Amino acid sequence: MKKFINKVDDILVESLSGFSTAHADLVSLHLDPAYIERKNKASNKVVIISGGGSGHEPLHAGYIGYGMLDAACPGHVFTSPTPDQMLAAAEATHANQGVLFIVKNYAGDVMNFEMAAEMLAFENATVYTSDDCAVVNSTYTTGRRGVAGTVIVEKCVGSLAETGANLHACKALGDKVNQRISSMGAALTSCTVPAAGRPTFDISDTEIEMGVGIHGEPGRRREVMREADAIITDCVDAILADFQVKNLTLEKNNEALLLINGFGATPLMELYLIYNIAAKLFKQHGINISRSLVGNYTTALDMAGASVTLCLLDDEIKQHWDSPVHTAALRWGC
Amino acid sequence: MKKFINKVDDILVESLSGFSTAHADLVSLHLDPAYIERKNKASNKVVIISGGGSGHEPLHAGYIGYGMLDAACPGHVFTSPTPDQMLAAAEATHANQGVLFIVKNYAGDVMNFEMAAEMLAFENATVYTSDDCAVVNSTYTTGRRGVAGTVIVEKCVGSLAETGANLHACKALGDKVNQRISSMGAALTSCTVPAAGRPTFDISDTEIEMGVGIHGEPGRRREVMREADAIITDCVDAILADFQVKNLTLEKNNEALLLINGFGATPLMELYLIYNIAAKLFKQHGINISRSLVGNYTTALDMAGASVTLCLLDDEIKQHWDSPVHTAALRWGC
Amino acid sequence: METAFILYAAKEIQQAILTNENTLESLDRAIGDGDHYINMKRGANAIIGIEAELAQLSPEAALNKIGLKLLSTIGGASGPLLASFFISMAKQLPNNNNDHAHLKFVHAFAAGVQAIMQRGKADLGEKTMLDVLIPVSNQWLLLAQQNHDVAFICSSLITTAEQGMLATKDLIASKGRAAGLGERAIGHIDPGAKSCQLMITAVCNLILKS
Amino acid sequence: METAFILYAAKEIQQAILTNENTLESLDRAIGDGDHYINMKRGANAIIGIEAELAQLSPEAALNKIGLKLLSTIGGASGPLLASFFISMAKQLPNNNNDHAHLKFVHAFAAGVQAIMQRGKADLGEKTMLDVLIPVSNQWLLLAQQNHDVAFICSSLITTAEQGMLATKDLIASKGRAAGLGERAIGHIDPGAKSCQLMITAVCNLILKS
Ligand SMILES: Nc1ncnc2c1ncn2[C@@H]1O[C@H](COP(=O)(O)OP(=O)(O)O)[C@@H](O)[C@H]1O
Ligand SMILES: Nc1ncnc2c1ncn2[C@@H]1O[C@H](COP(=O)(O)OP(=O)(O)O)[C@@H](O)[C@H]1O
Ligand SMILES: [Mg+2]
Ligand SMILES: [Mg+2]
Ligand SMILES: [Mg+2]
Ligand SMILES: [Mg+2]
Repeated sequence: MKKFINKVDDILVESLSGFSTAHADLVSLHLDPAYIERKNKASNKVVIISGGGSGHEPLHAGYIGYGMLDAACPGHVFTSPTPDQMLAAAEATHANQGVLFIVKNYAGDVMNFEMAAEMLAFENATVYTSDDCAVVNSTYTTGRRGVAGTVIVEKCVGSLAETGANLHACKALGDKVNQRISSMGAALTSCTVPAAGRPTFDISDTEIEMGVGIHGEPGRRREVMREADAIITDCVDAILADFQVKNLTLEKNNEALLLINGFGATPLMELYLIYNIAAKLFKQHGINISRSLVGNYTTALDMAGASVTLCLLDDEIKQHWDSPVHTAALRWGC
Repeated sequence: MKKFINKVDDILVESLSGFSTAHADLVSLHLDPAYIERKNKASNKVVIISGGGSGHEPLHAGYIGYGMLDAACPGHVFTSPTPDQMLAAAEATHANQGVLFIVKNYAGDVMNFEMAAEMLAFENATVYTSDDCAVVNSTYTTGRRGVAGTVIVEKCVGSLAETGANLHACKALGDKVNQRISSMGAALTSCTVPAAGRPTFDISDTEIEMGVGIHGEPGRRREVMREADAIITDCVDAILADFQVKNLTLEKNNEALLLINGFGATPLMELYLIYNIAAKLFKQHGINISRSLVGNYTTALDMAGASVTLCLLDDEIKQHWDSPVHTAALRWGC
Repeated sequence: METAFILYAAKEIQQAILTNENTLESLDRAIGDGDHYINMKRGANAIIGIEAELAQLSPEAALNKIGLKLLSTIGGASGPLLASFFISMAKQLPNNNNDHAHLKFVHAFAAGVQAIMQRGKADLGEKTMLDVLIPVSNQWLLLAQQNHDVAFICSSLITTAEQGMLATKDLIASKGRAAGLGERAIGHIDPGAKSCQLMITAVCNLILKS
Repeated sequence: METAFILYAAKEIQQAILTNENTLESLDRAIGDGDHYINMKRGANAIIGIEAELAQLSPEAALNKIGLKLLSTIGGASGPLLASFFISMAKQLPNNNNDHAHLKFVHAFAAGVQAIMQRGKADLGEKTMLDVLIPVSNQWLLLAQQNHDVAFICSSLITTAEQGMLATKDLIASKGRAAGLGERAIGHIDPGAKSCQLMITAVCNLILKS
């Protein structure tokens, strides 16, 4: 394992320190318990807090700022944060309108945020993101995983909160947006958790993992490496099938947002090539890709791979996607 | 080699198509010869054109837009573009005030842009970027290489051109900014050029290449892998020494821009950890880091590694760095 | 049960975790995200780190403190589950005053397991730590009610824990990270079941030795 | 020199490049960026691709067209250099009408090499393609002026090219991408020198065969 690190135990604090110094205009860092807090926040709004295991940067701290998150709670690498972090973040940022947690749907994250929510003294609600259609919902599963679509949920809910909307409305929008997103990804290589020091999974030079999770969890199946057209066609088909299962009919001229997300080690050149394929395929299905995002937005450390995310838009979602946002990793309109 | 590609020969066109579709509001793509052109450009301004081998995305096409470039000419992967591309781009974008080429100082880029400049019918000038201090200027070298600092030059010159400044002024600012930048990088792994199909260089699990170029060219020396503190200290020392050689005294309270650039496969988490180290070291030398940029801005395909870039600011440079910019990869203020 | 015993047990548990790094890590790499060993180690070390403080407390206060410490230290899925276990155990311990000491402890253990079931919304057969904890809890209550001696109970629970742990191998997971795997989870022991078996065995052996 | 000969030569050059993929790629991987083979292949294939068109042209028009095609096809450092070579050669060819055909061609070649020197601001001993081209150009002029027969000249130039190519091995580079390497470039043959040697050898062998 070769990484730019000093001691494995210090990675998180050193990286967070770098982040908060580089973006001192936007955020400030607190330790013991660790959370990153937005600067210049409104005094009267629903506070939006997210968090999760580290290693998915820029998720979540990179999305703190005007129009998106008010705080983020970073856990150890790929390990959900602990409730004391959420409590401290909520108490520090609370602005008289309650707290909305945005939580990726993993047992660990769910339970830690749940315990925080139970202990929290003021009004709160939670949106669980579960856009990963690699995990088929069945009698066997507690539920799908939250992956890159989380960024879209955070953007839209953050935008609504900025307008002064109440907790109930923010929660409702978050649930709605989440419901309208499907994602499917593929890994070409494993990631290496620094504390483990070796790749999370073994994969040969001729294999890919279809439907991999953003922690390197195994996905739908191990496959022989194929050309990009074939891999991305499978991702798009999985997403289209998922929309059917969800009873969300993708009708002609439906507008959609297409997000191509890199897992950390895949060059932008390949991500745009993937975008080219996915956009064409969706268009062939009559879907009007009117918003796009291509880049490393929800990563898995140093994993090579990418995911395709489609979000079915409506006027409300479009408005909140387009509205000004000023964070370290997403910025427009201001 | 596992990459998201179809046929090796089609990568460039497919990726550029994806890029121009995803950013159709900002750019349009032309093929044979290939160049990407800005939409909504002023009718009367110095046109800023850059270009170079592909594989460094988002450089250069990602910097086309208001406040930065008017066109970019993408060569094959790691191969400079050909003069016909520059001529076509210049003719398409020319806006009555001449053309400024921004060219990274490599023999191939220099000669191809030079031939284009000689053939061009209207007024033009060229800024060569040469911020890489890994290559020590000596009797042996034709000159230093242009690396991540190129982004800073493009941003500042693009900003000035937007104000209606003339060609001479734009060229002068570009030269000045370039002179005030030094960069130094290290590679942990090689990159793999798709057409070659195998890593450009061999490097063991315990080695790094200090001063590597953004094409995987060998750097100053092959070294044993060390902790991040030690590697980054060497980078910072090389930059400080370079400023001395350039007779640019870094005085107390000098403001500077610190750019930590990832080569493509290094996670953001590590880049911020590097930022943390570099910022502390520069501060110890009395330098006031007042502007920061951390991310993959000048990549080398799928190489793991990063570079440290310091740009000594003055009021003029600061103003042009801060001014609004709206491109695919860099956006603020609008 | 005395606080001193809790501290001895904590040390044994720490040892059991640390000496099984490879096993725990491999299991979570196979059907999870590879961090279960790191999580458990972080938790165990944190408890040993507050040993002196714990030593001053009553058994129930110590157990509660352990729960809270684990809650703010481990994270992941195992953190809130193990924390709930100790916090509920601490809450239960002062009750059942009619029972003799051993039975009180059995009931407290059962309350802890109940808390895990509630927090994780899981039951037997879902390929989790509960596949060790539920059988052990049931078996312990049974043997204690039958007034078996402690040595017999400990040996028996070691076997129960091992059987529960091994049984997870053939299961499809319906809770936790492995739930996404479907059939692919078959053939792998659940990491949380393994760590629970290790901890139970460590404590039972401690009792057997003393 | 007839256009038909230029086309034969182009075919031989293409073969020489394609059969030396490993050599050219390895050399540029060692002290450059690994694309020299790809660049040369792209150039050679492009010329063969316009064969029919070239066949209609006069020798100088064909050489000029080859130069322009290489200019818009190869890119990198070798593109403008080789393009300059052919464009200048084409420009020179109609001159020196007093010379016999062979000498005219020698002068045209020399003009091509001069153009490379100007474009690349380089000279002998800088570890570039010029370490093959300059000695070959000089030697050729000398032998032609001494009226040696074509077979002798070709054999001799093959040797000169090989020596020039091998000589780059011990040099430090002061031009091109390898210039950043300092001492580390020593021990490696320059890729551009190698491809020029291959091309010269291919053309000389073609003449020797016919
Ligand atoms: N809902 C649940 N109920 C009971 N145990 C669970 C549940 N979810 C996960 N677990 C246990 O947690 C273990 C994983 O713990 P750990 O690796 O530390 O956390 P994470 O899965 O968040 O990485 C699993 O092996 C399983 O035994
Ligand atoms: N200034 C120069 N003058 C002459 N030849 C040069 C010069 N710079 C580079 N070369 C030649 O070009 C070769 C490299 O070509 P190539 O790999 O195709 O381009 P690039 O270096 O741009 O990748 C070198 O091996 C060298 O022979
Ligand atoms: Mg985990
Ligand atoms: Mg090249
Ligand atoms: Mg785990
Ligand atoms: Mg090359």
